[in-house]
Amino acid sequence: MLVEGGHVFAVTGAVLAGLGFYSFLVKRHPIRQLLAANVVGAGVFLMLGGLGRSPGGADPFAQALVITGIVIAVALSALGAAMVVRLAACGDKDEAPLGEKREGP
Amino acid sequence: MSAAFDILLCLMILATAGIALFVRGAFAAIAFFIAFGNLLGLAWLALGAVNVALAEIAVGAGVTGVALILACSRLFELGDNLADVRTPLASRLGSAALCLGFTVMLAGVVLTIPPGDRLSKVVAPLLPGLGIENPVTGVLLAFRGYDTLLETFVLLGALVAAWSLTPDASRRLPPTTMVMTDPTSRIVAEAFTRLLAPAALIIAAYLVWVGSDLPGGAFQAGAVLAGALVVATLGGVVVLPRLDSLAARIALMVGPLTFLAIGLAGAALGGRFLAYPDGLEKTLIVTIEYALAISIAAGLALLAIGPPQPMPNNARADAR
Amino acid sequence: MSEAFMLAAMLVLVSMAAALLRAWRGPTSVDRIMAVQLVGTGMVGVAVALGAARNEAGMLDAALVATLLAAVAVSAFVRRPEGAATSHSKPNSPSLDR
Amino acid sequence: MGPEFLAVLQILSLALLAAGVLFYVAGSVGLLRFPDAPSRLHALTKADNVGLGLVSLAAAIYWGEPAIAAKIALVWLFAIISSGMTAQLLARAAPVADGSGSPAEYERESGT
Repeated sequence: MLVEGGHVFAVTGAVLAGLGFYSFLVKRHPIRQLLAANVVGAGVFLMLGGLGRSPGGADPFAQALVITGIVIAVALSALGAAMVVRLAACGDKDEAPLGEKREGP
Repeated sequence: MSAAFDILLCLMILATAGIALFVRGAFAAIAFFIAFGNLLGLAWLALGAVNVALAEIAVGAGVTGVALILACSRLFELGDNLADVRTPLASRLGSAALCLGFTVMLAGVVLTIPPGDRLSKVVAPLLPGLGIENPVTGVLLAFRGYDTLLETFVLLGALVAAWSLTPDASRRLPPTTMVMTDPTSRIVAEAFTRLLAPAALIIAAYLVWVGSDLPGGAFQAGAVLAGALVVATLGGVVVLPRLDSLAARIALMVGPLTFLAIGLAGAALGGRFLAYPDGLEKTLIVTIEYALAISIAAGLALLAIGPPQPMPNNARADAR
Repeated sequence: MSEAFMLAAMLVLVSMAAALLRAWRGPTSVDRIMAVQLVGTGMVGVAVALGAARNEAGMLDAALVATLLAAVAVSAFVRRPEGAATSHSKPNSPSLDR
Repeated sequence: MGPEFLAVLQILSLALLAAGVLFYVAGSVGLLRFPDAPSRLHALTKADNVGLGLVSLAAAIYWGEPAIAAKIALVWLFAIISSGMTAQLLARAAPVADGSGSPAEYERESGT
């Protein structure tokens, strides 16, 4: 009964969320934290999907929510990646964050 | 048999996620993250949510993977060794206890909720009037029209924010620095793009069209097009436009603006924002979906490639 | 018959798990990306088998999209050697493979 | 179509499915056991795509609808095309990542 209803996926989602949070707290590199945030998001989506499962298919509301969530997650991950790169580009030269007046090493 | 498949799949998902989060090398972490995205796509297939599986495979694994790989290689070129600082044992133990408690609580709550799509019983009677057979598209564009509209603006906002990170010096540069450097690889990528691009266009058009009756839709189609654009850009076939290019801005805005215009027209005619007039629902929803697919494709591709970068090699060459 | 396809899907999943072992061991990032590629191909196979087992033709669309986008991550990856080959030649230079 | 014909088709489909799974497993074993990146690549691109082809053929026969068979054929075609590209790209990237030379040097050595 536990397996039939998609609870396996929901519990997997819960564990994913926990793992992601732990990694987010423990890992200091921003790229790793981006990965962790994505895994937490995936866990939440999986909980929604698992609980929406029924013999006739998945709940269209949950599916629509998750699709919206996936697109927003990718937009924010890409923005996060761009920010991390920019921070690194500014960080290793002790300069103002405007790239114009950069000097060679 | 089906249950065994589900359990095996879930175990593999947990294992790949665990390795992606805790493996030492950053690149190995990203490789496992992409594999994790693929397995998640399978999980959505197993749950019977083909729409979500399409989105997860295309957006989650494809576009996010590219953005992370490119970010990693840029960080590497900037001299970041991507190594991780070890946090003190006490804080690790504390975090572990906190997260374990959180997980147990969450899993406990999840297990008390009986599964089933009670909402679809509410939705189902409302759908026949729409002329849209795919309930997910119906929900996305009819009941949650506001959400979908705002979401397209979130995508646009993320892109504007990413562009605003561009250093002033490279603001007028096209992002050409991302082309493959090995000439033979570039020839291979070019040849592949010539095969991929038409196929991706047809598949994207098909996904939008079929999206009104079967799984598919604007986001999935946009992600497929974005993937093709990314390969074309990396292969040097397509040069991404400068930030101030009019064509790029039109491509980015056509979807949200069409959506907004039709929504406002609905407000003018039907008395309510985003109310589709009777008999025209399907035409309007498909129009919106095609326009959205174009904007989503442009937005996702530009986000994945990232804003123009002053490459450290160039900076060094300038200094000498 | 649909049980047979389900079993096939499970066996392909197991072979994907074996490929993930290679992604874990490395040693180079090329090995890792190859393992990811194999997971991608395996996923397409599982999607086709699952579609046959459940008689859901929609899953073929997912397989189609997966094959179309299989090459995207690789093409982003192979762009990398420029930085790896030129900018850091010290023996203990930072490496993505660690 | 008589019942015998359908039974033959079913057996054929099962046999193809089993062979496909075998090729998948062979591909994974190759990826795990072969000593260096180029030979692993060879296991990955050849065995796996044959495995996918056989599984797809089995599914197409099982479904028995021309439209679905065409879509499955398309899936396999794309899989082959993209694996052809990725194999070339990865083969060129492999020596660089090993630290054993640039792609150009590798080309000279292997005489291609």
